[in-house]
Amino acid sequence: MSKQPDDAGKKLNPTPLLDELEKGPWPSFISGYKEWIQDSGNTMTRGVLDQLQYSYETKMGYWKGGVVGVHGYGAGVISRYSMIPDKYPEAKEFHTMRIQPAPGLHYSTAKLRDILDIWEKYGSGLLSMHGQTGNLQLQGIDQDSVQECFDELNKKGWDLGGAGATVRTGASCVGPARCEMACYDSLDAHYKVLSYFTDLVHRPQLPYKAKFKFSGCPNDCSNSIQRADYAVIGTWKDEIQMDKAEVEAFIAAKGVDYLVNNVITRCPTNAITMENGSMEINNSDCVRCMHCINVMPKALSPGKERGISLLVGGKGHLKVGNMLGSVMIPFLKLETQEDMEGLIDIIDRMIDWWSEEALDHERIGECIERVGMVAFLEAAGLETTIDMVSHPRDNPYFKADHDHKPQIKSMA
Amino acid sequence: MSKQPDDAGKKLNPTPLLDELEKGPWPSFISGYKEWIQDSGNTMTRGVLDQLQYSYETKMGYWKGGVVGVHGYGAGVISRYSMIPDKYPEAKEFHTMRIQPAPGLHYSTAKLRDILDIWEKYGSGLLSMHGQTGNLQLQGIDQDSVQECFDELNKKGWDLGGAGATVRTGASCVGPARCEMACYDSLDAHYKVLSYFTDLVHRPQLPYKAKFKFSGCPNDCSNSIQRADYAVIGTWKDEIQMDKAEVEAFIAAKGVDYLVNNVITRCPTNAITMENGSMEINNSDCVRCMHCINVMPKALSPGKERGISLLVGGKGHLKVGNMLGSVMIPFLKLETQEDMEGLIDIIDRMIDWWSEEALDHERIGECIERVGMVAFLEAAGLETTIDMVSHPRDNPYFKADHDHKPQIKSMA
Amino acid sequence: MEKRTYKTEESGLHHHMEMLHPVSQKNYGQWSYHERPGPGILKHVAKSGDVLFTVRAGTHRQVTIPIVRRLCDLADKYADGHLRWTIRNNVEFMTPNEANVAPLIKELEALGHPVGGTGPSVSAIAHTQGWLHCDIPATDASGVAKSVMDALYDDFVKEEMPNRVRLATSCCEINCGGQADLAIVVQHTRPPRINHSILKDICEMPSTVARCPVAAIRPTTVNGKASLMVVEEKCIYCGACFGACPAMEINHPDHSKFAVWVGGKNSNARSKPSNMRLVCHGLDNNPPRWPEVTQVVKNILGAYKAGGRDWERLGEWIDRIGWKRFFEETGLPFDKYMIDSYRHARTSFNQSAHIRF
Amino acid sequence: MEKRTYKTEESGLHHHMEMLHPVSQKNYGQWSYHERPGPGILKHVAKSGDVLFTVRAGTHRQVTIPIVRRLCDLADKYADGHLRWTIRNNVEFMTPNEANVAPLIKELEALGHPVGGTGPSVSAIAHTQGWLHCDIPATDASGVAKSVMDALYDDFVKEEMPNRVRLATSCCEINCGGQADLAIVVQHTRPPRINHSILKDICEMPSTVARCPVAAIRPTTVNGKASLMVVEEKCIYCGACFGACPAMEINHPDHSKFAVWVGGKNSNARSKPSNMRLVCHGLDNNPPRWPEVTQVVKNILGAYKAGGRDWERLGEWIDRIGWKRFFEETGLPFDKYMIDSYRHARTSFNQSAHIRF
Ligand code: SRM
Ligand code: SRM
Ligand code: SRM
Ligand code: SRM
Ligand code: SF4
Ligand code: SF4
Ligand code: SF4
Ligand code: SF4
Ligand code: SF4
Ligand code: SF4
Ligand code: SF4
Ligand code: SF4
Repeated sequence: MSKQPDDAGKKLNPTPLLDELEKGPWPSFISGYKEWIQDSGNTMTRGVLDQLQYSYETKMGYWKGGVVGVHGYGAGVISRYSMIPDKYPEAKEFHTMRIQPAPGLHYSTAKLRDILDIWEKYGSGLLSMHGQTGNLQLQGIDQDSVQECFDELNKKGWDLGGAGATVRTGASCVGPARCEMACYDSLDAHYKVLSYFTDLVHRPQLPYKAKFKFSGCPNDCSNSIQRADYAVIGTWKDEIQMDKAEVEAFIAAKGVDYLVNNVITRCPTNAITMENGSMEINNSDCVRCMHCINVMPKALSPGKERGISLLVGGKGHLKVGNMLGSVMIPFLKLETQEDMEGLIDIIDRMIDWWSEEALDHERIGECIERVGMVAFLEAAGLETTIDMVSHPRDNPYFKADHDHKPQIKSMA
Repeated sequence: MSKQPDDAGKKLNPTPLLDELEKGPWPSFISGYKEWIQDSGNTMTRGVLDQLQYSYETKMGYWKGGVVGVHGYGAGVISRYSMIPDKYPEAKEFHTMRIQPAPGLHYSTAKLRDILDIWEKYGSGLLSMHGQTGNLQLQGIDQDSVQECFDELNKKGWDLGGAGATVRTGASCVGPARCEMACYDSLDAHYKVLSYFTDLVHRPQLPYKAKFKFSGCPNDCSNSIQRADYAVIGTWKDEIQMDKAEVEAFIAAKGVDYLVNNVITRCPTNAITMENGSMEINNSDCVRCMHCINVMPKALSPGKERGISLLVGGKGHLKVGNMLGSVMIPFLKLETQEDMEGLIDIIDRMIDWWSEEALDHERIGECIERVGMVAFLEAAGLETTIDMVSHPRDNPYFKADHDHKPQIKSMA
Repeated sequence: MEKRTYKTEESGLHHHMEMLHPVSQKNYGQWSYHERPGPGILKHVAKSGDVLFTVRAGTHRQVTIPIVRRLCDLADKYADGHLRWTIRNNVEFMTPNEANVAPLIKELEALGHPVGGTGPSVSAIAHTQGWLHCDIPATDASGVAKSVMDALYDDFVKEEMPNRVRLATSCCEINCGGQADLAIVVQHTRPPRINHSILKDICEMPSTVARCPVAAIRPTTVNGKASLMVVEEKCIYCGACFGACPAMEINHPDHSKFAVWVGGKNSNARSKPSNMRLVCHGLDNNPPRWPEVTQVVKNILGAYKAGGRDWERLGEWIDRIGWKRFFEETGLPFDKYMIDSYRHARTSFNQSAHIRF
Repeated sequence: MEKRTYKTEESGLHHHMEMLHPVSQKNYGQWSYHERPGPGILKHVAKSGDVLFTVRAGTHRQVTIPIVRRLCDLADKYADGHLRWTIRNNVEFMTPNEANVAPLIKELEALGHPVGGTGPSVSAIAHTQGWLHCDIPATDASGVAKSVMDALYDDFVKEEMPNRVRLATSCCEINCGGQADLAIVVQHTRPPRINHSILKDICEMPSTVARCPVAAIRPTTVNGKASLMVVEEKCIYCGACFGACPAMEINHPDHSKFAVWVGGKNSNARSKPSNMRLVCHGLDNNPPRWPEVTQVVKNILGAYKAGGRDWERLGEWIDRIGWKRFFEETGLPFDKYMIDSYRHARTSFNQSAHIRF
């Protein structure tokens, strides 16, 4: 335990550069830390603050990794040892425990206070709410306290998230909890998929990390397309629901110029035309981009036949440049338990294929590109459809089976 | 000379498969050939027709290349020898002379009849008007007649075009000869550039072929962007000229729905907005696509400050897949002799760089991609501007000079 | 040949001015607007007030001396001794005299030249050499072009398409016919057979190896002599090696098929220019009339004609309705080979939730 | 530690239902529409007629126990004991009771939490670990985020941008902050110094070689031992090798600079999602307030605010006005390094005559 019972820990050392960050209207993490040190006398926090001041002076980071964990798990704690422990002995260890929150980052105060109370007992008192992947990060604990702290958290129903070559903690938008755009139960899907993969979250067994994010609709408020290997995005198959009276009310209020300049001309596929001064949506041309619905939420809403698209392969810079997820399942209903199991089955096959094929440190998106989309889809048992590409090939560098013969329908 | 003076040459051999191509309303080249054989008794044509019938039967081509040329030139004749001369001795040679037409494929009947008369004397009597690159192709002459035929043509002012690793015959749209969209004198530019490169047209000295095409405006009626290493396309810098009265007349005639659905929504950059039921063009957003001008040619025309864009690197499939030309000079006035010399100068530097850098059989577009656009532009003495790309890089895989320091303007 | 005395005048190309119709010369670069009075007819109005009518007609491209002479005769009679060809092998006659238009059209039609190809019509097919002249052809482009145009005759002489339609046909993958709204390109479907007996004498082996886009050619030894071999698994039958070395015999009587590509666009109108994309392959190479190919062309253009909006080029129509509906409405089967697997494959993936159902 | 007796319940994540506000539970998936009564306030109306107000406030993300406890207190007082965080580290309180909104806002503001971040505003910066915790950082993301947000405070608490604006900042090229409308990413600017003394003990050399995106790492021998070397001409300082092997010391007090990227977009609204693009680099890494970075951010957002149309995201605004005007209006210099030279460079060339002047 890093907390000191006596008042000596409450004294702040000078941090002139950091103090500059107490100025200005936006909440200052430095002020927060200082308040906490003065409040609690947590010396680990003071040591970290001092080392941070030194980083600001020298423009260098001073943490290195190591191996810290809890019994039975291979992941979930990011270990940090100071490279200059002699200078800042109070900060010699500063490990982070990644805690998986509930889908949608919803909390009851009761459950959240459980965490705070336990963290006060064992940790630095610092938290990051939340990490970019979606973990509640308890930042700053020493090796000796990790297990006990975890056990107590675990008794209250909290568990560690992923790190390293694991399935990572998921993320999801607020979804059906509040949002009228949600096309499927994104929170439930998040809960079920991540629960299913719990073993892979805790024990590194994959070629590299694998992330899941769940957005209720194509507005993608969980940033799934860029930040998740598996992006589950709500969509619909039938027609946009239109309340004609609300459409006319919108035009009456905003004017025809506004309708043209902000709705009709903004549709990416010219699916909206002007007819007799009003709008008409040609739903077969609509790509479910959400724009018209976003502008006119009272008049328009997603259709009734709803489900998800699965986009695979989103990821950051390393090492082929940023990748956005690509459609691998255009549409899947996600209403029954069976539907859900179907989705999990497919993802399981994808992960299996990837585990077989991937090079070291190769995300599934890179692997698909290198090996070929068709091989990937075949392994996943998925049909190759044109929805998976924005257009067919534009070069002749392929070969078909020798007996390939297209069946052309006569369209008289 | 392949023409037979007696009537034996006028007899047709049976060509049952080819005869099928005499049916139907579209002009039949087979009928044309047969008429000519019967008319002229040209036995080379008969032999070619017979060999073609055999190709239709066996689904094989039977021509192979060789080396045939005229004195002092290394290019301009495509030589063809039959692979089955014993079977079709009349077709044992069937070389093509590529003749450069005037820019825009304009002819006076007098000049064209000169060619026909000479061709009747020496050749098969077959012509291809025109080859895809833009040559008038005189198809079918034997090796022994080539020089004399050429000399006679040359006396009438006609010259051979390019073939092999040369600058090729150019192509241009009808341009200022008839078209109101022409933003520069595309015929003159075609004439001057190709005249300047005459030596490179006739004597293979390049890594591979180099094609020029000239379009008077971005409608690109000469297909320059895909089919030319150097695409010279007319454009303008200032505002689209608008005749307000004609705009209103258009709306009155066609209706507002038509205006919205066919003009406003079709502008690729939303540069046209609806204002009080009419259209407004925000010229700084306009990308000179031509669409609105095409739809309303009485009401709208290109601006007054006119010139060209030079796009480099268009080409066919081999071996990296189709490439479209890319902007390398966003804008250049092409009004004076000096402007023209400036353009030729730049192209000269581009060709020099390419001749240095290119691998065997590598077009300039491929070479630029492989070596890098910036190196190319530096060699050509051109400034690198953002117009040359559709967006800046989206990956961090670059390195700047160590002392790179951006000069940011304060925009208070 | 006797000893040559003539010294070549390296004259390059003729200047255009002498070739232009006098009204073109006079109003050169001073045009105001144009109209289309009817299919095959353009009316250009100059700033000077001068008017120039153009009549456009289809030709065989592969023509003969008498055919061209007859066109010259018409030009002398109706167009002041001038005529031009378009980039798509159509012939054009210009006259300031409106009264010339109707009789000219009549005579052209009598000679078998269809008048049309203007505005939203299907213009003539850009085609290539084929069995008639080239050394790599797997088919006869002129024959295919003739067969297809017979079927599209009506679409040439009328202006009933959503926008102009450009077709091309090429007799090998090299695709001298270029990009088009719809391109018909034959493909070889087996690796080249190597003629080892001639290879050693005619082959510049390193260039041949370098020519292969997929690195399928390897040096090997045949009968103790340096030679080349093709790795069959890699080879995609493009025929490029044949261009470098005639011993790489790619031509074969049985192993060739047609592919159809759509959505090539050179103009900058609205959308940026775009490359054409593969939508059908494995069609029989079936002379003399290639009915399978014509069928596919008709399916595609029929659907486009029915569903395209004014000013939408073929590829833009697809951009609006989506590829799935394109395949449905044209009756063509989508298959996995159409998914790009070459250099820029990733950039063709649908990296969005934009989907049409 | 004493011998452990507790057996871990591998419980995974908590179920969400127990965490949801009761009105959310009741109307789960049954919402009708929403309005924005004011900055930081959402009003969602359920099909049942129930209404749920949401108040959104900024936080420090790097928080402490008392800070979170105070937020819990407010949730107990005004939001029936529930609260949530957004994906951008804002905190949200929900209540069916409109009367709670104003006092809640007042208390939040008193605690220093700005209320805003909804609709067309600048929301909080997604940021990363920095010197506070990571092992590869070239800067302190929290400090940069704080400094920039101070300057954008007004744009957070008002809804005056053309559309929502998402920012991110990352403390190395790995970019854990992700794509954003505007991303501030620090870059190392020298190759890693190889610590040969530790390399031999800790380095899995083949994986380290494989990790380099530009193949700049080569095996070599140092003092008779197998080691690695970096080809300086090739290395682009990405730091990826350090992740594989801590002996590739990329961190350096002097050699790091900031780059700014714009136009990342995840939503599918209108345009397809897009990657962000480099628009400025070589900015000083200047703690504790990084004024150079803030200046650039203000220039960009100022121009966007002035020129963007309703609903245009930052990248879409640029798509309309063009990159040239973007550079002009933001006062940033375009330079040749911004021209892509990596895998898909060709696809970024302007392969059209579409140009704005
Ligand atoms: C903590 C966190 C940043 C934060 O302050 O929020 C973070 C921190 C690290 N990331 Fe990250 N990444 C974090 C979210 C992300 C995200 C965003 C996301 O998940 O939505 C990305 C981009 C999306 C993606 O996955 O590609 C991200 C892309 C990376 C990468 C590059 C992966 C790639 O393929 O491009 C690495 C490098 C690696 O894995 O080798 C990396 C590696 C790291 C390491 C493990 C670096 C290391 O090897 O030491 C960092 C540990 C820092 C530490 O001391 O805790 N981190 N990282 C985020 C995780 C918190 C959480 O679990 O909630
Ligand atoms: C609360 C939150 C979801 C969550 O689970 O946490 C959320 C909530 C809503 N989003 Fe979002 N979005 C949230 C993050 C996002 C993100 C991701 C992000 O911020 O990192 C995106 C993608 C951004 C991108 O493209 O990179 C996002 C893109 C949208 C869009 C599409 C905007 C566009 O035109 O591109 C809409 C539609 C709209 O604006 O009407 C939207 C709309 C909405 C609506 C109006 C949906 C609804 O009907 O309730 C919600 C109120 C938003 C508001 O602020 O006015 N939300 N939204 C997130 C708030 C983040 C924050 O604190 O600022
Ligand atoms: C005759 C012509 C087709 C026609 O019937 O119109 C033609 C015919 C040949 N082309 Fe072509 N190309 C012809 C226009 C084109 C075009 C279109 C254009 O120029 O606008 C292209 C596409 C644009 C381009 O240049 O990329 C074209 C792309 C090729 C290529 C592929 C080049 C590439 O980099 O992808 C080759 C292969 C080669 O050069 O090795 C090629 C090679 C050939 C060869 C020389 C094949 C050979 O090595 O024997 C053909 C000679 C045929 C013959 O017997 O005459 N031809 N070729 C066209 C030239 C006539 C003329 O001069 O007017
Ligand atoms: C005569 C010709 C130029 C020449 O030098 O030969 C020509 C002439 C005209 N073109 Fe063209 N274009 C000609 C080939 C082209 C080509 C290239 C081609 O056909 O191979 C293109 C590019 C096609 C492509 O994108 O791949 C072309 C794309 C256009 C466009 C843009 C159409 C679009 O919306 O994408 C226009 C604008 C329009 O339609 O108003 C245009 C407009 C015109 C206008 C209206 C220009 C004018 O004001 O005079 C001319 C009358 C066209 C008509 O047929 O109604 N012309 N035009 C060519 C006739 C070819 C033929 O016989 O069919
Ligand atoms: S992604 Fe869609 S469903 Fe989810 S919060 Fe955003 S708008 Fe609502
Ligand atoms: S959702 Fe998007 S694509 Fe569909 S009609 Fe509305 S704006 Fe158009
Ligand atoms: S390219 Fe432009 S100038 Fe040339 S003919 Fe076509 S429309 Fe006229
Ligand atoms: S020329 Fe094209 S880009 Fe310019 S305003 Fe007209 S339609 Fe828009
Ligand atoms: S397409 Fe092929 S076969 Fe046809 S002319 Fe061109 S090179 Fe010859
Ligand atoms: S046919 Fe093409 S792919 Fe096959 S070996 Fe020859 S060049 Fe290579
Ligand atoms: S961006 Fe780099 S330095 Fe910052 S947390 Fe991620 S890996 Fe660490
Ligand atoms: S810093 Fe990046 S580019 Fe340089 S050697 Fe390491 S991995 Fe390679």
